[in-house]
Amino acid sequence: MKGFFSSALARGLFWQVIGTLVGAGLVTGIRALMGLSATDTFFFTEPAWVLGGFIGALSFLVGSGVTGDWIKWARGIDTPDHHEDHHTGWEKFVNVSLDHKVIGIQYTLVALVLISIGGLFALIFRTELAASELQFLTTDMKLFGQNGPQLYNTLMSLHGMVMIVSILLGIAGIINYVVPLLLGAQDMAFPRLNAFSFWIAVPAAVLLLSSLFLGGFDTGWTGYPPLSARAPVGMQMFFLGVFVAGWSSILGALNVLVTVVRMRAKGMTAMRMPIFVWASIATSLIALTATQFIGLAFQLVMFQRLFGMGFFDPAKGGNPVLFQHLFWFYSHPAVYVFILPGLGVISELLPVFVRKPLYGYRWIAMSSLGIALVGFVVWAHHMFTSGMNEYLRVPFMYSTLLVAVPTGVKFFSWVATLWKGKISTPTPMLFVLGGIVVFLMGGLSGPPNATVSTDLHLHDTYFIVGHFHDTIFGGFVFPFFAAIYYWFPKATGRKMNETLGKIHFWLMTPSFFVLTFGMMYIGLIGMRRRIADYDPALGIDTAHLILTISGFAIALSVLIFFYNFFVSIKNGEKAEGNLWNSRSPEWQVPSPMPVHNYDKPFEVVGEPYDYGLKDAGFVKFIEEPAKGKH
Amino acid sequence: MAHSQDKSSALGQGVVIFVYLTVLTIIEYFVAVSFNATSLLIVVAIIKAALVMYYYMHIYKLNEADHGDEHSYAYKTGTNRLGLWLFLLSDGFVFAGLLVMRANLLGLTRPHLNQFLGLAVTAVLLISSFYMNRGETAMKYGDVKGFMRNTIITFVLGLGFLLGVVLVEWRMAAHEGLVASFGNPASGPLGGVFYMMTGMHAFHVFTGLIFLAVVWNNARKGVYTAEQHWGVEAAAVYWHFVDLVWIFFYPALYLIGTAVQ
Amino acid sequence: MNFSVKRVLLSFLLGLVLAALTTEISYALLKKENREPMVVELTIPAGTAEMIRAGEAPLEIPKDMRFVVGDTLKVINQDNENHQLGPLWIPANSSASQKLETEENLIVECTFQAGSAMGITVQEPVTWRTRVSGIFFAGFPLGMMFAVYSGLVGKQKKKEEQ
Amino acid sequence: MDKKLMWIGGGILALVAIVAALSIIFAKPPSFRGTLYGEPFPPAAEVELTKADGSLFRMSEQRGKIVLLFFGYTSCPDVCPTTLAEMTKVMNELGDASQNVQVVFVSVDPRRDTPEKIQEYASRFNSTFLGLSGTQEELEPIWQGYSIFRAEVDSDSAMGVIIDHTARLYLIDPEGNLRLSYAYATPVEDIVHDIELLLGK
Repeated sequence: MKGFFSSALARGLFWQVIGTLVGAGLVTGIRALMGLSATDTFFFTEPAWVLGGFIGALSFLVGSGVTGDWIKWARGIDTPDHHEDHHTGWEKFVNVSLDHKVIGIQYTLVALVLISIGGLFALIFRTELAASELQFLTTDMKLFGQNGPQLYNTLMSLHGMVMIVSILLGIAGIINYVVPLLLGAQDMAFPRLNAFSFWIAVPAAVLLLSSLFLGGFDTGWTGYPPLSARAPVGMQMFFLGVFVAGWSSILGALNVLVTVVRMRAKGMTAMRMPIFVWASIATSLIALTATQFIGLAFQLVMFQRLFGMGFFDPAKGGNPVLFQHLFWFYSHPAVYVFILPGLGVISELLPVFVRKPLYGYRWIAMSSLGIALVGFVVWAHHMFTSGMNEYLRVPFMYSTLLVAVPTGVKFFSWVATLWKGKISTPTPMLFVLGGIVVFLMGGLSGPPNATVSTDLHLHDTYFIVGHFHDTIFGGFVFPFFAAIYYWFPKATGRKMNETLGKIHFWLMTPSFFVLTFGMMYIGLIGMRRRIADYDPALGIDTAHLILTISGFAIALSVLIFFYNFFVSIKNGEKAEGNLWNSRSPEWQVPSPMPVHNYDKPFEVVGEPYDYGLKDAGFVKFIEEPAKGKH
Repeated sequence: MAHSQDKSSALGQGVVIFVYLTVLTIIEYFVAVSFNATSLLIVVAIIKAALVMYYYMHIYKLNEADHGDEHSYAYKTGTNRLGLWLFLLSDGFVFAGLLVMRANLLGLTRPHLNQFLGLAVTAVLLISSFYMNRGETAMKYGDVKGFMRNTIITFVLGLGFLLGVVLVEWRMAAHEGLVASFGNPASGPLGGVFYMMTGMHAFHVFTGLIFLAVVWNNARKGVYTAEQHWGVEAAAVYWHFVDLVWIFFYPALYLIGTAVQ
Repeated sequence: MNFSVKRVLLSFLLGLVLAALTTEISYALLKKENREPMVVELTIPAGTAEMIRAGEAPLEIPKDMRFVVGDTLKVINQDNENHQLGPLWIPANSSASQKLETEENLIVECTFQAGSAMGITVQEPVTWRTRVSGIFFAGFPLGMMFAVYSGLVGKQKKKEEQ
Repeated sequence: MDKKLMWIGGGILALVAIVAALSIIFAKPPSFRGTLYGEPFPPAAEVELTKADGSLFRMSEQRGKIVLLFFGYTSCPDVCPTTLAEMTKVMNELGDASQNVQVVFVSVDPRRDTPEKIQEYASRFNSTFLGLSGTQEELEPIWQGYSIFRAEVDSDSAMGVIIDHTARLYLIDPEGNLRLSYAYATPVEDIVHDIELLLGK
């Protein structure tokens, strides 16, 4: 453990604490001078916590050394382009590395940590919901300055946002690891920015989770004012955590876009890029531009709480519906940011296990772009009941239903790819097929929420909860597991255990269907979202009990995955070659992947997915060591 | 548009563009004071933005074909330039969000501000943009001394703008009842919108000043040459971007709509 | 993928036209409720005051009225007594008009209605700006969809020609 | 100076000129914001009371000046002082145009408001303001003429009897006709806008 305490992560966390204390101390001192109250229920006052949290996040970054090179550049000192990682083994992942493969794994590890924390919150409040009446989150219970139902609200809200941040880190993990390999590049366009984007997510996660200990908040992950303008201090930490995490998403997207535009292999034209690269472009387009709006919406509520600027306070002439417009302008495209990489993984892996070309490659590529671009103009379908301009609800219904078209194109091409294929089902393929079916359930339960007349009844019921759990599991969780099982050998040179993988799949998928269909069922009966308790007369106690059991079953299957994941790193079955015999360039070199990816750059000579056609190679390595792509 | 002119005609072009921008700003000011034409103010702002983006920020360099050797400085500069412009696009969305907020909360009303001070700070920022262009053009032709002189002038004018807004403007606005917490509800969110928009812009001016200082210091140490001066171009384009934002914020806060107490 | 600007503009045009068709037709059908602001006239016939005092309800005056923000309510008082409708005060034999600026839904004091009260509802208007933004919100994504996919259809033909 | 820039400069000026012309043509004529009385304008009911200095005030003699008339009483807790304060703001906003605007404050409480007391109360806000009172018989027809509703409510507070009364503001044009009326708490800008529009004509 000695290596941990000298690692960048430890130094960063240490400096985050110092920075928070310094920032909070500064504000407390100034408040004392101005004769304002210096302390509050959670020792520091709210403004002190906000500035402290902000300076703490910045201190983490400087303390961890990830901004070291930039500071040198500002002082006019040039730095070598390639940092040789002088850490080995697990220490590599707790220190600053510029290698996109290490950063990809770091992203994935933090995503898995956050998905477990978010899942744990879900299990807690799922246990409470197992039966009507409050069992253990009762009103006279007290924890972190919150009673039972308040704690329920905080856990429910944090379950939402922690899972969302874990998804953003999860897709960043896959994209960062795989895209440079698919393009034939040595690394991302801006390696230091890539490391910065990862390391900024760690203090953001700390800030986000600290809201639980600072009085929590009860607004759900959306943080609507006027309720969010009156919630405890924890609300500010939630806003700050999401605000900082947003930077990671923006800068990561920028890096991906520049890498794809500037660093493709010779001969890789737009229509010969692997399909996952198209999905990464589409997702980055949204993340680069729309994320600012959630940052701005949260910043406005923070300033309303800190300085009394009444943006969303009707008494001061503000307009709460404006917050919803700003918030959803990001948050709906954000759900397309979550699923596009997952759908890209499905399209990438399907041909490998079906030994057949991907049907309609160009149509799938354009559909990713279609989903991303149309996704920008649909946000108001979250606000049909919010009193927005009634006439405009119908055009938003049209644009929302329109998004089903590119999604449909993807489905038809998957089915056509599967048609008459020689289908083999190792674990990655199981998760791909599982992802397709689950995403189909999500897709089918979407349109009833898009049409105004039905949405007025379904809004804020468990039907919506069932819908988006289907789309998020189908669009991210299943493909995320598929990607890990598929590229694990490329990263470690060892295979994850097949039987454990199959147990994980066959335990998770059925219980997941029970969970989401159960949610939709009780939603139609009248179960509302975000409530700690429900009316026994609804008669859905047994349904809730079944949901809780399936929730625990999913948790168990994920534990099995973790066991399989960590055990296989050291003593998984050796798998150094092209074990899925994929045509993709990264599998043409032995695993684990060398630090500088391709010693000899390759040239694209064929179509990426011509499986089954004899001697139609996709890539050919250029023998004479021409200038490597840097 | 011949980009490979000699130095004097490049500087001359900077002057012409500055004259166009000044004339348009004067038109903008008198139009708003005499009769209320929101659409005209928006058109003038867009024209000024297009001029700055094409001539001062030379956006056309984005698709200059430099697919030569991947390790060359030129290719890396091309990659950096694309990265910078994507960052400016994403930062632009923040300011677009602020304009949406202003439109939604204030509609056709605006805070009651001192028009003379508004025009003064706008002029200062425009002139600083002009000297930034001269500085960057000087560096493009290897005149490091010329670059450093012009950058100092840009820095001083930029600092003047920052102090003008934060110290003078905010204090005068506070006296005229535009306090951030606007005690009486009747005054509506004027204070919040005003302080948030000018505050976010002032923060970007502040980071622009730091950027200029760092680049000036590196130039002093001889880091940049006529062929390799990406840092200078980055600082210049970022500074013009900050001016570009003010080209939209100035009418939105000072000119469009009728002043409300 | 031939990224010709002409094809993209055509796609957006087609998208906006189709959206305009759908939204305008539905607007034409729903014209009664959501409409442009206009001048709404209300006449108080002579002798209404006596009728009210005698306890009868004047027939032509509606129990409650529905307006749109931006409407101008013009009350013409042909009675030879002053009348009042909420904030509006109309002296005898003259007319008064008031622009309704805010959305509201209230019961106001009314001297020329039985029970001396009248319901006034002012709802959001559907101005040409709302309709144009409706067309944009429906048409822009549709046009985007055509633009994204039309690139593929076109290329198919060129590919056969090679 | 290369020719292309000249063309661009010319193009910009042309575009600005066209948009300016269009916005002038389609500029919406300004409309009144208060309750507007239609043609033929109802003549303002006569107000005839003796002023604090003994001279006689007649509404019909105020030709050539805009009169802002409203009703209240000196011990009024909130409506009257707020309206008077707003009238002061109106006069400041109008600047030199305020010479041909006369604010008249008529009492609804003849028992306690003597002409001297109400005039002193009004001039505390602005020296040009006119406070008028009189006997019950003199005030009765004036209240009737402007449909002023008044009801005495005895509250136990120190102010003694509270009088609920209509808080409408009447605007009478220089020809003595009733042109506009405003509900209580109409924003000052609207009143100033209407007066400037009326004077501007």
